[in-house]
Amino acid sequence: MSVLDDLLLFTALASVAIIVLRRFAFISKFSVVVYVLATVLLIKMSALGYGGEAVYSSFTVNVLGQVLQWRFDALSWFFALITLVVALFTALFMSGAWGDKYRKEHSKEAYGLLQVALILNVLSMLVLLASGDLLSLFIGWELVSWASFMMMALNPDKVARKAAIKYIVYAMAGAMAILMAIAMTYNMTGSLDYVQVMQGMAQLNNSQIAVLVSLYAIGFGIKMGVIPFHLWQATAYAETPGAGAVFMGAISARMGLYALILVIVQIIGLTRVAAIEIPYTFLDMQNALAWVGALTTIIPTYIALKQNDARYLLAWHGVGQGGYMLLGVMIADSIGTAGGIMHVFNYATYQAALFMTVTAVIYRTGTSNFSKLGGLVTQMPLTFMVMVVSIIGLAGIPPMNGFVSKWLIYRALLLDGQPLLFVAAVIGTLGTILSVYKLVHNTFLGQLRLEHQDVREAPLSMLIPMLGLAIIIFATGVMPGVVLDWVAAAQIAIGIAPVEHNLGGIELVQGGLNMIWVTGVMFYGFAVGAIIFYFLGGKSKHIHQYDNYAGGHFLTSKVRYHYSNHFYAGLMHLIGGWYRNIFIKLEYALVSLVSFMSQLSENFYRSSQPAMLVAAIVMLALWYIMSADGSAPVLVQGLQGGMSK
Amino acid sequence: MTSVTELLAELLLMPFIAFVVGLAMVLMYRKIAARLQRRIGPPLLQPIYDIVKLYGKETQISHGLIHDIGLVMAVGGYVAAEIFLPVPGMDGIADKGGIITLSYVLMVPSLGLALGVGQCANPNGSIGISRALTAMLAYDIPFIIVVFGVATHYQSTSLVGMIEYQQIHQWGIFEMPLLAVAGLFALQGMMGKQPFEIYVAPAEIATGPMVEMSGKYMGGLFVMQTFQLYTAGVLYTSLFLGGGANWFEFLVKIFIVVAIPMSVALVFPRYRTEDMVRIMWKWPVMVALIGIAFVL
Amino acid sequence: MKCDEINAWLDALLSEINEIEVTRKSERRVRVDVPASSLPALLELLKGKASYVHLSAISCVDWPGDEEFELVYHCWSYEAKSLLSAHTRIPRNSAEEFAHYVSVYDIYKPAAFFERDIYEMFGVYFESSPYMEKFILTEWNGPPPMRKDFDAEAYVNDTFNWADYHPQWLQDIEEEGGGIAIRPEDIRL
Amino acid sequence: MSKIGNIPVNAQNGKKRTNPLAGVFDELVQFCQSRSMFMLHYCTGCGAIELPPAMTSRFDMERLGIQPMVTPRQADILLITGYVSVKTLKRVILTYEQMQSPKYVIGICSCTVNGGMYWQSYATAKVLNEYLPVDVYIAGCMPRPEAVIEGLRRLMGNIENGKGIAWKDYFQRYDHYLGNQQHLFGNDWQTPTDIIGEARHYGLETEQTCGEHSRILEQHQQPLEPYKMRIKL
Repeated sequence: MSVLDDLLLFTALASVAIIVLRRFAFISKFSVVVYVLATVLLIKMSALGYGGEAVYSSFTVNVLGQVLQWRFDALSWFFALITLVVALFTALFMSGAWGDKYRKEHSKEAYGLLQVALILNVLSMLVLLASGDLLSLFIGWELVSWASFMMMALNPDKVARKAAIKYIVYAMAGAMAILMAIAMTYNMTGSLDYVQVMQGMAQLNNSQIAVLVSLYAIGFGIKMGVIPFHLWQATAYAETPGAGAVFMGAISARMGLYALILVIVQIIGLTRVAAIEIPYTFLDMQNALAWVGALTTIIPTYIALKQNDARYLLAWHGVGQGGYMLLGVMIADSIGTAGGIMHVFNYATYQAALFMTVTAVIYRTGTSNFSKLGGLVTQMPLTFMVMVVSIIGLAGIPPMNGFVSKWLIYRALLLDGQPLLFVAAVIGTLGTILSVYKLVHNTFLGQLRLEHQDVREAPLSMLIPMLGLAIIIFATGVMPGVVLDWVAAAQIAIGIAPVEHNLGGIELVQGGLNMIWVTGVMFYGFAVGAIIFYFLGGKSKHIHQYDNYAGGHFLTSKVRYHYSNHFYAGLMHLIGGWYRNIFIKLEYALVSLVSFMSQLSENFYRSSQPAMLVAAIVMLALWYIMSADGSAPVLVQGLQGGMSK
Repeated sequence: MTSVTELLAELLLMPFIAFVVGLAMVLMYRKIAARLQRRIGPPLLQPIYDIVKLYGKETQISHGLIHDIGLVMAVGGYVAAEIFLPVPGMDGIADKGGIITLSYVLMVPSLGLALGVGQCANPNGSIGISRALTAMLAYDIPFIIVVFGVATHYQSTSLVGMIEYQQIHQWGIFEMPLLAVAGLFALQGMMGKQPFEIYVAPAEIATGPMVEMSGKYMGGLFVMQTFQLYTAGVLYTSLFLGGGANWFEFLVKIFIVVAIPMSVALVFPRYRTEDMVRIMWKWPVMVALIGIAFVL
Repeated sequence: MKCDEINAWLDALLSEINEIEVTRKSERRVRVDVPASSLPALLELLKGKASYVHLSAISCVDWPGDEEFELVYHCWSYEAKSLLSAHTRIPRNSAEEFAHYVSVYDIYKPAAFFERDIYEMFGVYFESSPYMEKFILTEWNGPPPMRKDFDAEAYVNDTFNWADYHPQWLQDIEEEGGGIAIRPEDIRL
Repeated sequence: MSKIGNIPVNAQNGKKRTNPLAGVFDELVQFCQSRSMFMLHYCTGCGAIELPPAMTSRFDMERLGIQPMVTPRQADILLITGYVSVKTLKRVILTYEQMQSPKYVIGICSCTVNGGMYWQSYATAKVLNEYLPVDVYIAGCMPRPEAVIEGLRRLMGNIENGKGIAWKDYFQRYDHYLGNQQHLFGNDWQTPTDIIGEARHYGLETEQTCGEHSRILEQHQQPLEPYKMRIKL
């Protein structure tokens, strides 16, 4: 019984226990204990994080000649670590005052279901991460899709339900694409196991690889929410009930990235992907995927800029940062991939912290709408501090960890000589900085409203996970080496040269990065600034918010002297016209096309003798399959090759 | 790696030099402004008088702790940024973090100031900050393209490496003239002077972010302005004019580099926010992209 | 219609109405004295028929002697290029707080502003005028100041005190040799 | 200027100065305060038309280190130019209280000195000194820029030899000023700035700061304590 078995079995048993005990009050404490134990089990496998051998689970199933087995290697250990840590913090967050309020507002049953959804999500993610071959990968993939659908569908109101339905439609389409790709791989390489598939890939010609890569990319891209398929993610994650959004926002979309790295980078190999030329464009497949990542960085971030609700702004950022990771991974050299993978960890920490602060604000003021908030910094100072730490991370500004992974990606783009991709990434970062300040300003700064004067700080049970995450963000920012060790091990697992690093950062002959020095100098600068400020200047007096310059006007609470709606008016004058939500129109067009086709076939089917019609179709299908050298039009020339083997 | 004591000396000396040279630059700016308007202009030590008077104020108002911390972050961020800038004789820790780190450390002061002004709870300040961040978005894109071109040309992102490269070969400005021009344009935006001064528009939003700053807060912003001018000058010099072999040549270069945008600034009126973004995304970006085409 | 035709037509028309008397002071100035009750009708006629579309001002004259306010409506016609001032007398009733008169806001929209001004300065309340509240003298709660019976100097004497003629700072300046070159009492013409 | 001479100045000297820098370099700070004054861009009356010529190329105020600043927070000199109507006086007092001391008031035009040609108008304040401590008067029915600059140089001289302390008078005799203001504006007059709190905070409070007028103020004063950054779970 290897450690992996214990982990998977323990999580399965725990989920059964939680399903059974979901109505009891102690369920929240119980779930916290479950996640702590799961993390302990994972840490027992921590040798993987430092270059250890893959841990195989003893449980195998052979199905029509194929052996399904489950194993953990460095990459899946890295993702599993993030999943379990985020799940632990979410459980901590849900166990305290937030949970009681959720029980009072909704019902004990709803709270229980939320806990169940969380444990099922964690279980399905572990199964996906532990997958040893393509079939178990698909099983895990399906489990994850359905588990996150369950989490989203818990929110009773209409918008959430519609978003959940839209998600599951996208997910099913993605799953079909992946199933198609797996079937074709099996056809071409004769086996499903990663190792044989890898060897089998060598004989395939470029067009077959092109079909495979595009199908896998579409399947995994839908889950990651890359640019053509990004419409479902923001509403779905924003509308999941508070604590659920914390977990979903942080890690659930990254499963797509895991599978993408596993299949495209490890099995097919980026060199093969780069060899495929896309006709009529000077791009190759790898550049095309990198551009998809770059576009996903820009467009959702600027949509986030226009949002008027904190949860939606954060959810759109989730989509944007996903683009960063894809961009990082798609740069073939070691620094870029390290940047992409490390960004998963960094992003999970500050996105979870941000969602927690927004949920804390909702818990205290009842709304996350920017036009109803303002000036909460004096009422909720600790929540404000956590939000500032995480927005510095999200914007990628030095002392925090977000900066390290962005630096890696920029450095890789610089070395790789991709000017336009570099500029696209920078436009994305600047858009993040702008929308992140809008988030902090509209909720915490500016004039305090009359009705929020007696709002109190978030309860302790919510503060502890928030402060914990803030400390993690700062610690991994100052000493990125800790995370870089795991990332290097993961790179070895997927067959890419690991990035050479030390505790402070990266050594490079053409200019490296040492975060300990950078942070040290920054805090030296802050110390000098504080000395200048506190010792050279005289005493200053704190004054009331109505004692303000208003051009000679006497400020009272009757006049709301606060600027928050239409925050970047100047910028919006210029780029306002560019938001023509073309993707939403594209989606409507697709939806109407499908409904039109189904209508067509429906009344075609209802026309005369339906039975005769069905028989004819079945006969045609049989004939088509039987004919060995079927002259029927083949979907693609690649499939033809496979059939003839 | 320079010895620890030498590093400590640099930690103290570099910001101080930056402050003194910055004061001279502020004086130059006001003198140029006066001369252009056919006036005599302020006496020689006027910037120092202003700063000492502001710090000598008896009463100051503050809107809360974040207002204070915001200002400390603003001045401290620039002090930290000075240490990344190599000057003749002192390299600070320019090789620990390259030009990308520097351009991100330069964002720390504007973020700190933004948080501080946010707590001033004055809409003039918030409008000023939203315009300042839009301006940053505007001038940062051509600046980053220039940085990309320069980094690929010198094959290194650390300023020290770039300066050595330029000492051996010619100056950057001769090898990448187009990038130099685009860099100057971006510098104009970065210095926040007249044509792109939308976020400190005294007539419309009562000096934007500085609306609630009195006494030592205003003094802190004056100090920050000196650092801003100094950083812009030194950055451009080390990218395109080959840093300084000795102090005199270095100072001459910085003052010329800073004088050009200043004199351009004083003859232009203020652009609206969207016009600024449009201009910054159109001309310097075009020039820089063509410049990169040559570099690649 | 050319401008003198309008004038001729208007004079003919007004001369038929008996209780008003028209004095044409010049080719471009007409004065009409009309009783208070029929003023709005006259204004409607002027605006509708006689092209006097612009009400440039309403002024008020205080006659405390015969207990009346005189309201003057200055209307201007672009075609006739002439100014018609309609004078009427309304009772002053200084016993109560306000004199009353009807508003002409529905005929001339700018009247609202002029009526508001007169309401503040003279205390004439115009019925159904849209904004009958203070906007110039918001800090003033004394009697309407433009009335002749309001003695400003007396009010000033009891609310403000005066600066002394030769204050300390003037003496300092004089010691330093500055100040007035020639003292008023030594000016000999 | 008005009756500052007879105020007990000893209220201040025993205590530690509020500003460590000022304590150590007293002369330097005073010199710099006189050499760099920020003038508030607030035209209260007709006299303000004389200021642009004083700033531009012919008379160039910047030679004296004087810059126009936009908000009262950054300004040191408040120029009361021209007649001060009762309505404007309310805004002038609000602006004066928003300015940070050491601050100076210069009354330009004779209307601020003794009411000028509006001496018998019911709407204008006659003696500016009752409502604000004024440092320098510049007489003239719109004094020429040379006179304005002469006044400013006189103010610089006062500051340099330590006579520019009229602003303390506002804190030390706040009740006197508050009484005059309430007499003019009515008893419900209040400004958002908490002067008495400020006087206590900077140790400028004397027994004349609070009196019967400030008691009237306390009755209807809105709560003015700033929101403290507190962590109440």
